[in-house]
Amino acid sequence: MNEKLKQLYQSVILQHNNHPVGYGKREGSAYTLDAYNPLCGDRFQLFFSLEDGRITGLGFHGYGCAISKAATSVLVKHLEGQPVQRALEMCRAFEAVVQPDAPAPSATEEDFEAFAAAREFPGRLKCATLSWEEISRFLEAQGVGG
Amino acid sequence: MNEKLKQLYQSVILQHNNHPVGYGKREGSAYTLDAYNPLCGDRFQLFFSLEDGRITGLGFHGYGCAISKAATSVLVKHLEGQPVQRALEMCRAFEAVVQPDAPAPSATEEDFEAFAAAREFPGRLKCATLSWEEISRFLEAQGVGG
Amino acid sequence: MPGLAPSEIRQQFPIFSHHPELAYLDNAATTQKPRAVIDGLAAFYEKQNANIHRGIYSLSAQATLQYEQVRRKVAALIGAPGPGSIVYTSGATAGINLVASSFLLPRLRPGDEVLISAMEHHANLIPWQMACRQAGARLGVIPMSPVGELDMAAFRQMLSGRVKMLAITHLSNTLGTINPVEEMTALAHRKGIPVLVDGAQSAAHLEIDVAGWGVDFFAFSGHKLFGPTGIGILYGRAEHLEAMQPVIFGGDMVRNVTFEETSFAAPPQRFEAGTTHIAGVIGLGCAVDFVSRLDRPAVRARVEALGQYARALLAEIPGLRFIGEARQAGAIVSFVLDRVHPHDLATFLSAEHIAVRAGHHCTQPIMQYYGIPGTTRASFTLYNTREEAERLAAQVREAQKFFT
Amino acid sequence: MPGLAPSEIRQQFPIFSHHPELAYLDNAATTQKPRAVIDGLAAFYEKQNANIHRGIYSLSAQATLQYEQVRRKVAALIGAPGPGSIVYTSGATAGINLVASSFLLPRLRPGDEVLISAMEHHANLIPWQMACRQAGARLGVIPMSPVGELDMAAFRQMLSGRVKMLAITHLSNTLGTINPVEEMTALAHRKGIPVLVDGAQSAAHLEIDVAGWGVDFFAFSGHKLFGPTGIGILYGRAEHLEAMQPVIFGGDMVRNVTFEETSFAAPPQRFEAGTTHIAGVIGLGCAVDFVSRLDRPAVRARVEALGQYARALLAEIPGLRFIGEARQAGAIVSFVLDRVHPHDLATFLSAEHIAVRAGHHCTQPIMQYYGIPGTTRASFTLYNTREEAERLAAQVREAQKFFT
Ligand SMILES: Cc1ncc(COP(=O)(O)O)c(C=O)c1O
Ligand SMILES: Cc1ncc(COP(=O)(O)O)c(C=O)c1O
Repeated sequence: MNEKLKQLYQSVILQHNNHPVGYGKREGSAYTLDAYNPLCGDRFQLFFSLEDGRITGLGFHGYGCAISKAATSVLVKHLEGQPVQRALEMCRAFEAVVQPDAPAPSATEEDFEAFAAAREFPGRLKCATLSWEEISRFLEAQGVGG
Repeated sequence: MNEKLKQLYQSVILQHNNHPVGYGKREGSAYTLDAYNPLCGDRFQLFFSLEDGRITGLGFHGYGCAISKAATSVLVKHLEGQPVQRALEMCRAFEAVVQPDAPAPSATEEDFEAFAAAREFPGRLKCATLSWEEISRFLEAQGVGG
Repeated sequence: MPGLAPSEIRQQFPIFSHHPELAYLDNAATTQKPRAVIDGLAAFYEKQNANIHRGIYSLSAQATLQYEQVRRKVAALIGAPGPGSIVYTSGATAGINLVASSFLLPRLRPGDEVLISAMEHHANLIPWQMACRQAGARLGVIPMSPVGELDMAAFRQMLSGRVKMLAITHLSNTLGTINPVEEMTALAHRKGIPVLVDGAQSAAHLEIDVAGWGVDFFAFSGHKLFGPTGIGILYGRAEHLEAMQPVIFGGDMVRNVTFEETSFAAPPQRFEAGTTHIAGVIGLGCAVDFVSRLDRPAVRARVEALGQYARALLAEIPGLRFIGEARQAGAIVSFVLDRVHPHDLATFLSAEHIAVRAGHHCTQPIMQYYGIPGTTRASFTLYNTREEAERLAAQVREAQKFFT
Repeated sequence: MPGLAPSEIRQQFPIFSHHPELAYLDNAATTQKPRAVIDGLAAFYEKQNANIHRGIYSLSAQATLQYEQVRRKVAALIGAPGPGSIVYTSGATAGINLVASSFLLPRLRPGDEVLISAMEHHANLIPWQMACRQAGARLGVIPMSPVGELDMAAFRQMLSGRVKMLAITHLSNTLGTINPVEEMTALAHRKGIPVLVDGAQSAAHLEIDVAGWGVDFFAFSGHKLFGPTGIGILYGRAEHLEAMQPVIFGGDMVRNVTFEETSFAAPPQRFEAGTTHIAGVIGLGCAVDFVSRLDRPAVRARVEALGQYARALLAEIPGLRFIGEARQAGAIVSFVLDRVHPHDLATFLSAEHIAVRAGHHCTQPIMQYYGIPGTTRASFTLYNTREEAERLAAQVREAQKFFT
């Protein structure tokens, strides 16, 4: 197996995949988002509430590849407890790391950097961004509403 | 203008085009066939009757290019007075002259030979065969019926 | 300005090395292909060929990126807001049909009206006629004057509350007329009428600005824009595409499928069922690159001047009558010649290596209007020369001598 | 026997010179193109490019002849009675949609039934589902066994008088199953039920004899038969095509057009509105020539043996489970691997220059049946080798080590 791929997977992804943050079904969340990629069948549910404009009780459940699962785990780790505005910024920061068109990321969360390797595998981009796009859509709508 | 084309037009076609045989509308014909090529707008009506199994009173009217008009004029000249079976044979002989797939024509009517040049201009094939195909369809149906 | 001189442009088209004598004046039917398009297609098949969207391996991922990139190029070319409003079709015909059956038909009621013009190509006529028939609606036809210009006064009057669609050609393939689509769109929009512009002839030659004009739909074909056959574009405003249901069903346009029901993907994928013409998209991208590198207004000016030059030469031939003499016109010259049938003339010209088209040009109603069965049509584009226009005129004279 | 050895065949595909390491095992998605097809396309664009049918000048006349000649070649390949029953489409998906909306829908009544099978590609499922929905008819699904074979006893029972259509895949793109279409056609015909066979996967690999089997329709795509993208074939029995109304309207498919009404041309032109994918047809002709020159039964035997070999190697990997193990099967091998997601596996294999596909393969109902989100699929064809099968198996083992 070549180095790029090793890099992509090993640093962070297999870790998060095997030990995901906040994994499990949750009852009583105010919001449940369905992050679904019909092209590959991967599907995660994101559970959370909003309290005083902050994301709380964030967790996820579902099925997906190592990349999508790890990306969702990283999402949970980084967005839990964040105010909506800050969370949106992090969504954009994550996106900037994985989008091949985007300028090379300046310093961001170390967890994010691992996904920079996804740039080399455009077929997997969607895996990395699946849950992030879903929650970012939600957060944007919040911004507009409030 | 090149020689092939000269050959195609001059020997017989321009003659017949300028002095068509049996040209004019006819009243009281038993049959009127509509030979129409929607791709180019050319349209001839063929008028005739059948008497004792022979084509009689054959004539035509309409609008078309020099080739289609000449081919129709040649049709009138050669099929008038012919029994159905013989007329069908002549339709096939004519077709054999103009079809590029067909074996090179053996001796046939001299008038037909002129249209052999149409083989070089497949775009014009339909012009040569327009009226011939129409009447041959009619004659075949006669054969089946009787 | 790179490659503006016709000789420079001409060198980029291999067909003219293979047929050095060829005066190709049938560009309204299809254009020739520059080396960059032919090589781009071959390179795709040789080096990158793979199916898209669902592929993870590198070839497929690369093909997908390139394929989606072409939407951006096309959007830039026609002034569309973004790639999401660019639907790949098999050609202008398919695009217009999609709008007629998926956008218009569901909102068309008995007594409604659809407006087209007297100079429409069958592709921008029959789909509307069929939709009207199915819905019990009426097809209104904006009349034109004998020189082939739309009657704008009549048009204004026809814009009633009943009209549910205006579909109009930008550049007539038979008459050469350029219609004031921006103005017509503004007038139609005042009454809330959506507008489709048939850009089959204009996309290669005129500046297109779909967002600036505010048109609702714009359809064209790659093969008339120096691109491959089998590929076309339908631009549609995002809210329309969003509201439209697909009419062709298959892979890659769905979200969820069970035996009981199916939910569809978002536009533009929703309208791109099955394996699309991937190589055609790549080739179209090369064609868009090719035209985008040119100084388009300068090319347009030169080509239209060439059309005028051809008209001036032909006008001197006795017994020759132009069909279509609009003041605003592209380089499409249709004419009839006394006592010489268009097909005989075209055969004669072909023997002299001049390719023109003869017939009704898929505009039978125009023929009916002028009471003629067909015309001979010479259509010019960026690789054509004044010398070709001169050869055309000279050989039309020869043909006249020969046949009469 | 010309070119039967894989190495000889492989040399004819330029992609492998550009990517010498590439093990291309995604042939069910699309096949690579032989030199003859790529060159044939380029030669058309470089030397012969012109629009067809309405053209009198030599280029156009030649293009028209060649274009029509390809119908004969295709007819010969699939055992069709003649060129008149060969309709050019943009692909298998378009062909199936045409039959569903133009042949079936007008004769479908509330309470009627359409039969498909449990293993259909979305392209041979959604069009029928939509037709049923529109007509108030029912979609019946012939069940399959866990190994992926159709339940023929159930099928016989489902053939009631209510069934108005049977649409069945010849070779499953996910399971590899080859269905007994000849037998199924005979059974359906006894009840007067018309049959469409989806030949997307089989046209390249199995002997096709549409007239011998008596099927009513047969649809496939050029791009899976070593030909260009954007072109496909719908074979239809003459009397059916005769009775069908077109669904796409435009130039070249009409007889007479006025603003009031339109009459249509005879089949197959009736279904080929507008400028078709002329170059695609020419390229498809080259592809048909390519496969026709091979000893097809021998190639089939070799390719199927290769599929069996791959299965045998993969079967030794612990935790690997095949999806689809029919006794009659083509060289399509789908599987799942415990604790390794198909996408991760495909990415891993891609890094090793092995191209396989991962996902639902446009057969979501098959995934639902097996309760899996997707499979990894390796599909083999005439240029694949035993060495590639070995590399596949070895790297699947490596991936398993890496991920678990
Ligand atoms: C069994 C089957 N049917 C239909 C199709 C659709 O073919 P296309 O996408 O070329 O229209 C495919 C290919 O994906 C297939 O495998
Ligand atoms: C004005 C116009 N509209 C529509 C079309 C249809 O284009 P296509 O045949 O490429 O679908 C044409 C081309 O023939 C045209 O000239």
